[in-house]
Amino acid sequence: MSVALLEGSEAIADAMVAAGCRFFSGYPMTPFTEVLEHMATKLPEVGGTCMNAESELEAVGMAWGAAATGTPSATGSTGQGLSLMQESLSEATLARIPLVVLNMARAQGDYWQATRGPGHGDSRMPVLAPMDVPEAITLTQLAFELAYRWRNPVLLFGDYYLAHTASSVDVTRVEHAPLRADDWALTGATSGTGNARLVSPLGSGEYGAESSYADHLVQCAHATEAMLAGIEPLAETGFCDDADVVVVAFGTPAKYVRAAVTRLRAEGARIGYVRPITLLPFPSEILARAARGARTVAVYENSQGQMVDDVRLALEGAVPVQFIGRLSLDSSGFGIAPDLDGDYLRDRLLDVLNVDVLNVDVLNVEVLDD
Amino acid sequence: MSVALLEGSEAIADAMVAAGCRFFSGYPMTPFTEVLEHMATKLPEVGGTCMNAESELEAVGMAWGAAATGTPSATGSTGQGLSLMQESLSEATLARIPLVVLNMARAQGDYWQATRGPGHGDSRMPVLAPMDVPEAITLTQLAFELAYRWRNPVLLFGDYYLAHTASSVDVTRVEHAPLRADDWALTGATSGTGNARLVSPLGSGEYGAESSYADHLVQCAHATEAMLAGIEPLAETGFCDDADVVVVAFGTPAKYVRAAVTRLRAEGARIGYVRPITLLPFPSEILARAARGARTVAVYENSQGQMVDDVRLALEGAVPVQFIGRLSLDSSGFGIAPDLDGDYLRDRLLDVLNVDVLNVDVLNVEVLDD
Amino acid sequence: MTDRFLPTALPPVEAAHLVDDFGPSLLDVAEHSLCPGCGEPVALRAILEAIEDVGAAQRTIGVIGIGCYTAFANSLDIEVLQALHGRAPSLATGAKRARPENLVITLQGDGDMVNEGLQEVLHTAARGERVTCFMLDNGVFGETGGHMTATTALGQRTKNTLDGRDAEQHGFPIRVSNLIAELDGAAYVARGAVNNAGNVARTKKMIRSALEIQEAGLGFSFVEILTMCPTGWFVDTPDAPDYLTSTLAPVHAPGVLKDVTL
Amino acid sequence: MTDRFLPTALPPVEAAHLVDDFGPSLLDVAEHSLCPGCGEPVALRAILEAIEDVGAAQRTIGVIGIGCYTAFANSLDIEVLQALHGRAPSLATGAKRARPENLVITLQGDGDMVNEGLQEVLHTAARGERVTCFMLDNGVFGETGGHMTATTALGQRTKNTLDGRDAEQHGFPIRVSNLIAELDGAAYVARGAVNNAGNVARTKKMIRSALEIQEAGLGFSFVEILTMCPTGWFVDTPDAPDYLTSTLAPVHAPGVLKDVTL
Amino acid sequence: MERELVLTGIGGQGVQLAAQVLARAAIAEGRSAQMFGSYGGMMRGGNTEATLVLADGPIGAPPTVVETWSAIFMHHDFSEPTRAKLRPGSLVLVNSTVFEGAFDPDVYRVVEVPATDLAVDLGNIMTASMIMLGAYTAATGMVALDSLDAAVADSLPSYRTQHVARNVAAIRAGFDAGPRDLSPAWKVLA
Amino acid sequence: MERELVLTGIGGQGVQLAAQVLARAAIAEGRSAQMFGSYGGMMRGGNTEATLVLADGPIGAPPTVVETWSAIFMHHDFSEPTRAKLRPGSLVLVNSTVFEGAFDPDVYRVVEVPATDLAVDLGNIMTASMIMLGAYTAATGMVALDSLDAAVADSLPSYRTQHVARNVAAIRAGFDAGPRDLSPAWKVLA
Amino acid sequence: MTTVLTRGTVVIDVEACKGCDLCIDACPPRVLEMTVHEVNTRGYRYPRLVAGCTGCRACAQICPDFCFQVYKYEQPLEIPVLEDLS
Amino acid sequence: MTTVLTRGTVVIDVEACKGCDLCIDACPPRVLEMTVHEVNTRGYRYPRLVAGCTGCRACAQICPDFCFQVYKYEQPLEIPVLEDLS
Ligand SMILES: Cc1ncc(C[n+]2csc(CCOP(=O)(O)OP(=O)(O)O)c2C)c(N)n1
Ligand SMILES: Cc1ncc(C[n+]2csc(CCOP(=O)(O)OP(=O)(O)O)c2C)c(N)n1
Ligand code: SF4
Ligand code: SF4
Ligand code: SF4
Ligand code: SF4
Ligand code: SF4
Ligand code: SF4
Ligand SMILES: [Mg+2]
Ligand SMILES: [Mg+2]
Repeated sequence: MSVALLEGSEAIADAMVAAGCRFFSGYPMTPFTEVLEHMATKLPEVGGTCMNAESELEAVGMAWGAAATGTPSATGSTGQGLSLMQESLSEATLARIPLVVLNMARAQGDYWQATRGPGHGDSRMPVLAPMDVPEAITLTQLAFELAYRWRNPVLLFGDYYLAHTASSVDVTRVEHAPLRADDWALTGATSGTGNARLVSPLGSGEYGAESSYADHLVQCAHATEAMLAGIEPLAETGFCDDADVVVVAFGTPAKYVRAAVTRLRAEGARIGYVRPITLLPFPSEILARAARGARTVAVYENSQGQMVDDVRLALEGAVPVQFIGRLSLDSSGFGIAPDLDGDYLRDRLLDVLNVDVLNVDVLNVEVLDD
Repeated sequence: MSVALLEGSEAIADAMVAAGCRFFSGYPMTPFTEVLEHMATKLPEVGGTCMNAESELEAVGMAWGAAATGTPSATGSTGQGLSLMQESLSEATLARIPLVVLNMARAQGDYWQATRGPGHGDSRMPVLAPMDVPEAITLTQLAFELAYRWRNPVLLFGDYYLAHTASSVDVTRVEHAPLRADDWALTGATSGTGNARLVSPLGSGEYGAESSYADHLVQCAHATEAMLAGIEPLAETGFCDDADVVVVAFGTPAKYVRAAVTRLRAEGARIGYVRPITLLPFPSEILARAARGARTVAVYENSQGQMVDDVRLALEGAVPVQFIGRLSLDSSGFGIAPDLDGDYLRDRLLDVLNVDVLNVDVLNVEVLDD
Repeated sequence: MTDRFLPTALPPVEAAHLVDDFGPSLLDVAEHSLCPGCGEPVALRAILEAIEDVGAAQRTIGVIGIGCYTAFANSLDIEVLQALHGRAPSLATGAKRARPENLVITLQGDGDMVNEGLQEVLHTAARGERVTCFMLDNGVFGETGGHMTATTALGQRTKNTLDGRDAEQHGFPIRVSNLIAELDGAAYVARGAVNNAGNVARTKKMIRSALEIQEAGLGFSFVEILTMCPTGWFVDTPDAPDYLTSTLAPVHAPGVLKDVTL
Repeated sequence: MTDRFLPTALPPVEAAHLVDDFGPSLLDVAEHSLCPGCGEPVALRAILEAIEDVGAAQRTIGVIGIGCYTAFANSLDIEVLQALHGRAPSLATGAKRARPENLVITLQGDGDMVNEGLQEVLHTAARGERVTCFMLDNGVFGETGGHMTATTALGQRTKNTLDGRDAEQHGFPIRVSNLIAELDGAAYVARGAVNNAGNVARTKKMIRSALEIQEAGLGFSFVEILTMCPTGWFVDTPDAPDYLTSTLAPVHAPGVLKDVTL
Repeated sequence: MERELVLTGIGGQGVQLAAQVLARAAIAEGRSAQMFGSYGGMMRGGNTEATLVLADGPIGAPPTVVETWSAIFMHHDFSEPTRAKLRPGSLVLVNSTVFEGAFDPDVYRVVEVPATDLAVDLGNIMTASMIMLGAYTAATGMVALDSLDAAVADSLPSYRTQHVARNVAAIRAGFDAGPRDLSPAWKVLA
Repeated sequence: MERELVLTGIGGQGVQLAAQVLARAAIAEGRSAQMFGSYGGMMRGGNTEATLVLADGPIGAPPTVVETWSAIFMHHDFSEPTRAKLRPGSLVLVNSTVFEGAFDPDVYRVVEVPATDLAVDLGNIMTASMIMLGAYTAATGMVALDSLDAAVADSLPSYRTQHVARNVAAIRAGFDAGPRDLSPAWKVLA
Repeated sequence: MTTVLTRGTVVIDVEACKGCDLCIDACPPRVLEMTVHEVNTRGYRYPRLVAGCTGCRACAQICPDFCFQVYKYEQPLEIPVLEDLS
Repeated sequence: MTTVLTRGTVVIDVEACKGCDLCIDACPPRVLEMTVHEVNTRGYRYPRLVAGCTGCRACAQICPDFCFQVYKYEQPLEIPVLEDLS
């Protein structure tokens, strides 16, 4: 491949194909529709199948069915559409289905749906939150690797910005372990052998033939814990070493936070940032280390505050935590945040820094250059 | 009414009727089916309607429709069925529908679904968790009052034990503010007046005719915060004053914990308990106060640990928190916990107390008597 | 040439009486954001006028689905219960059961009713629920960009079937009126269209019959209305009515499919 | 009198050949926990034998819904993809699209298919998906205690219609085979019953035809099978076959409703 | 004061009914009751257990208890969990007709009642649990004998009212067979 | 080094196309590009804005920027948010044919281009944004003029390839009308 | 110069018009004609009326943007028109 | 004393039987009869075979609990039976 200007929705589609995805199903809802359209074009070109499912419930069902045959599969929606899929996603975890799920979210209020969901019970899905298109290409591929390594659905948490920002990217395959399913997937080959396979959320005797549904649930809960302990938490940190104030944000807004923090640094403020990349497992240790010397930790989310709980849990009272975000949407409701495009963010950071005027000497038009 | 031996499912049904509920819809799933059956018998007797809906999605839709006319309404399921309702419940919050929702849960793994749900976005529902049938009668009625006071769905979190334990109860109406809806409910009366009412999750111009969908979402988020700040958090505490160890649990398991703690107290252990009754708003202050002098706080849940996060958030590192629960189910999978019926709980508490043998002098067969 | 044209800015000065007045009176704000040549406002007008005709204007609750027509939720002068995508029939059921004295209708699109919420309307019809459902059928998800729905006719152009829907690749369209007519709870089922004035008049009669069936408590009633979506079909607005005739109507044939009063 | 009875504990000593062997060979464990007189194991046997008959035993993936029949998921000797309640047709769609060379079937009940997941099967049929769906129709949610479903016949006894289903109160039953037959994507639709040996044989033929349609790639195929549920109907087991004949069968008439090969 | 009774048996022995009758009788006398039954599946002869707690005021005990003041063993099958709940001094009633096994009389107050035999004598094997209930009442004075009569009527489904008399007779037979005031339930503090 | 360009105008003026062409030209020259467009609804004449960031390496800027190195104003309607992003020294290109309003030349480097007039002269009013792009290229050297030609072809949908030449001509006309090297984009550190 | 019998007339809200042309084909006597160059403030062409309206309401019923008010004259008018030159 | 032509026979897994009676009505020559007092270990009555089986498989096909194995004799048997006394 070569570098091209791709919107995030197309880059994610290319990355899925590069990762080996050969089945996709979805139902239109902005800004997920954009990815669905690209998959509908790209998958047939590589011998895959894209289904314009009749609803979200059917979309997740189709993806579940394809994934159960060992075909790398994905589905998704916005947070609202994913609400409809909560039963399926929770139970797909119990059925140990490797499935990549996209939340092309509207703003960031689906953090809890992502990290405390899916649905009922103790099921959990790892959650990856890219900040921009190049990172989405990497994380999309990581999502498939994790889904197969742990036989569990994995959520990629994007947004309208990610879907619609065009970037110069070269979608190349990230080398990862092959997506192997030959020891469990349904192909018909074991039918009639006296030992036919079963893929089931109710348990398939894999923890012992006599194991009950209850045993299965308990074993799945342990498998989830092992998975979350086994996945390396990822986060980006910057300027934290001597920071008075550490700002935490994820996804596209984190890129805004990083830009604002970088500028304030250039202006002389002792401010740093932490950007969780895996939301589940949450990078608690990285955060705790980064915030060690800080006077305060500020959390920005484009919601009324959800991740802030994870930040508090990570810090356990060691550093005071304040929430500086709020839900901000333009009239489309798709998730473009007026707060990010004006002074709101910088003003909040100045509030936290507790300064009105910074050392403006260092302020010049070139501060953001290398 | 007079005292009768009622199973929890019937007592809850009676309490709903006493609270004024006149519409109920549901789809069978054990142990929610039990409540549905009683409502199907009782509602027609008072001129109400009970619908055996064709699915959970249709059940919540019917209840939404009835509630929008100002008819006190309820629906529910188990946690799995509620997963299917997540879109509707989240959006019903935005449509400001007063609705009582039952989760007759299987075990306690739906704590996050209850307190971090419903669904997507910043919507939240108050959550009430009775420990037994008499308390369920009170809280069921409180649920209707809260639903109407805040025009928001309210969740009642029960379980198999609650549904199936028969108790001597007298279901009397708890006096509460009338369930008034005349200023917003749809009755047809404003049609054709030039000022017809609108009940909508997309906003109905109530925050200003020109208000956008985005404004509506922001206003709803504020309304949710006001609601959660306005509801008094409820918790029961016992023996905490001089407790070394404070144990936290909710729902039926909390009644087991209380019994175990009471016995250990009688045996001389400095142990107390806190039982959150409102799970959202979580009784953080009550808990923090109760745990002030404790050496450690232990959390028991019949799940892999969810409320434990709220306990940690409440204590902010002031007291170390340990999780002593785990998912425990008998082979039915309905939520009967072998752990509660044997030594598991007491053993864990002894572990936390860090003693092998207590002062057995005080142990005698009458310890639980007055 | 200019003087060929008559003044049309003001009412006539000659003695005359008003026979039709801009928007329907049950619409507070006539202006809307739907596309030029869209059939949905035309169908909406027919529905609103029929509600007045049957004398139910002050007793109506309208449950609205999610599609382009949702834009009218704020400007209708009937009480509106906004449903989620696909869920209108259940909400209507709850509302009607709670208030049997009201006229309860739903307004949904093909995407809303035949894709996301197909089982809602079928269950509601089977129950014989005393509500009336209206489906605006343009064979596309207009609102989200004009993709194929479960009613898209074979050969019909949509955003993802630019060469026309092909059964092998995209499956066959669902004739939802025919399915509903098969259900014993359905008392009235008809399919109309708004692609010309004659069809609008016929459709309005169907709508009136459907509402009367509800008022008489005879069961579930249903009118499917074929509407133009020039945007989703990628045709010019003047061509849309004929495109409807040649593409949608052969699959979804207008007419009364069931009427228990006959 | 005892000597009237012949020994049946062991195979005969006289020269004889086996013509039917306890459970179907695609069932690992014949013992099950379903009620005495239940029709579901009878239907399952017919399905499993037909799969062998068409020579697809080693190519089959069975997608199973949630109901009493789910108890067989663990003991079948065909690969099983266990679905959630109502969702089997979508899983089957995904599996078949991913592996067109497999024979993909679903096994669902009336509660699973006509209540919780009605739109799944209709959309799958409309798409002409090359899968075969089997519905075990007893008109009750057997598994959760025998309540009425969307197929319960008028007059049929269930846990919540002890005096028989009444249309006014509970609505009308859905004849889902008839709905499916109306869809162009459906290539074969039939309704059988297992209330006597003749019907079992006829039903098995239908099942075989449905599977052959799938193998030939002609579209969606479907067989509804009326099964006894003495428990949910509150009738004695010997009376259940006749109860089926007199109650369910008049509404859900057995027969081939559609066959594109004819 | 709370008094626990755990009843165990196999499906069809009337365990749940006995618990209900006692609960209703106690309620009629102004006491609080709490009862939780569990069944091990729907097959004939499966396990069945009921935990009943009676008290003067609100009941603090959870649905099942780890220690019980008294127990009734209708059958040995599946009875192990109930046996584990006994504490020194617990009152133990055993259906001696069918029960295989023994209880240490030095640790428990053991009463053997040939309930199934007595029930067969009375003409209906299904009333064995009522026999035990009568004996239990004799031994504990948990409720007045008369209170049980009304409770029987309340506890049978309407299509079984013809069986009231038979059950009442069984209770009385059991009462006569039981030891009087072996373990008085309420008198200690009364 | 990152260079921001914010383009603002009304629907139909070709704002998004101009941003894409420049982005593709820069990519062809080995630079990184990031572009985010926003539209204010589907009605004719609605607002349209594009934020383009070009850089030598990975782009740190978020999809929209709070300060911009340069801006192109195709129309005054809806242009306020873009104006608010200017910082002292920003390069400002104004479509002087239609733009109402003024920029302080002491604070910004202002270039007025009668783009709509020039476009009409060239025979197609739709190419005004290409005129501006040419002028911008002249003023900044952001990309080589030749790079834009290929980028135009890549950016037009296939059913519009017949318009390539017209757009290329417009770019060149704009280039000729623009001030050479007023605000060199890359030379500072090159 | 002849006259055309005209039983009705319309008021057209040209500012509301989105130029879809539906009224043109709908009008049975074909007395509505779209402008060619003139557009309203939103840039849309719109219909104008020539003599011969019957007051049939077809335009009003089909117009998606509710641009028509229809009147029937109490007495039909005879409106003089220029001879068709073709 | 007469004989009955018997073309086949069955093996019955009486322990698997749940006493539903379905095989009784299904058997065309009606050669299956339920026990009256005898029950299997789970307490269910079960069927027994008298002479005259045709090996038609009806019992096997209808039995929900898969209790039947059906054989056809290579040579039909004539099985002697007691005269029906009625
Ligand atoms: C659960 C859910 N999924 C998807 C959407 C996105 N969505 C909004 S409108 C629409 C299609 C509407 O189609 P139709 O009902 O035919 O109306 P039309 O736009 O054609 O008038 C979709 C898919 C949604 N709002 N909710
Ligand atoms: C989402 C969901 N809702 C409800 C249930 C509970 N449930 C299990 S089986 C069943 C009914 C099954 O009925 P049917 O498919 O007719 O099968 P049958 O039991 O009659 O064989 C129900 C409602 C469930 N498992 N999942
Ligand atoms: S997209 Fe189609 S349905 Fe929607 S407003 Fe435009 S023309 Fe009407
Ligand atoms: S409940 Fe009905 S369907 Fe279920 S096993 Fe029993 S008889 Fe069969
Ligand atoms: S009222 Fe009839 S005749 Fe008059 S302009 Fe309208 S359509 Fe034409
Ligand atoms: S139908 Fe209405 S919107 Fe369309 S051209 Fe005529 S007046 Fe204008
Ligand atoms: S094989 Fe036929 S004849 Fe023989 S016992 Fe079975 S049903 Fe009767
Ligand atoms: S059909 Fe089978 S289970 Fe029923 S009685 Fe006969 S042998 Fe027994
Ligand atoms: Mg549509
Ligand atoms: Mg069933």
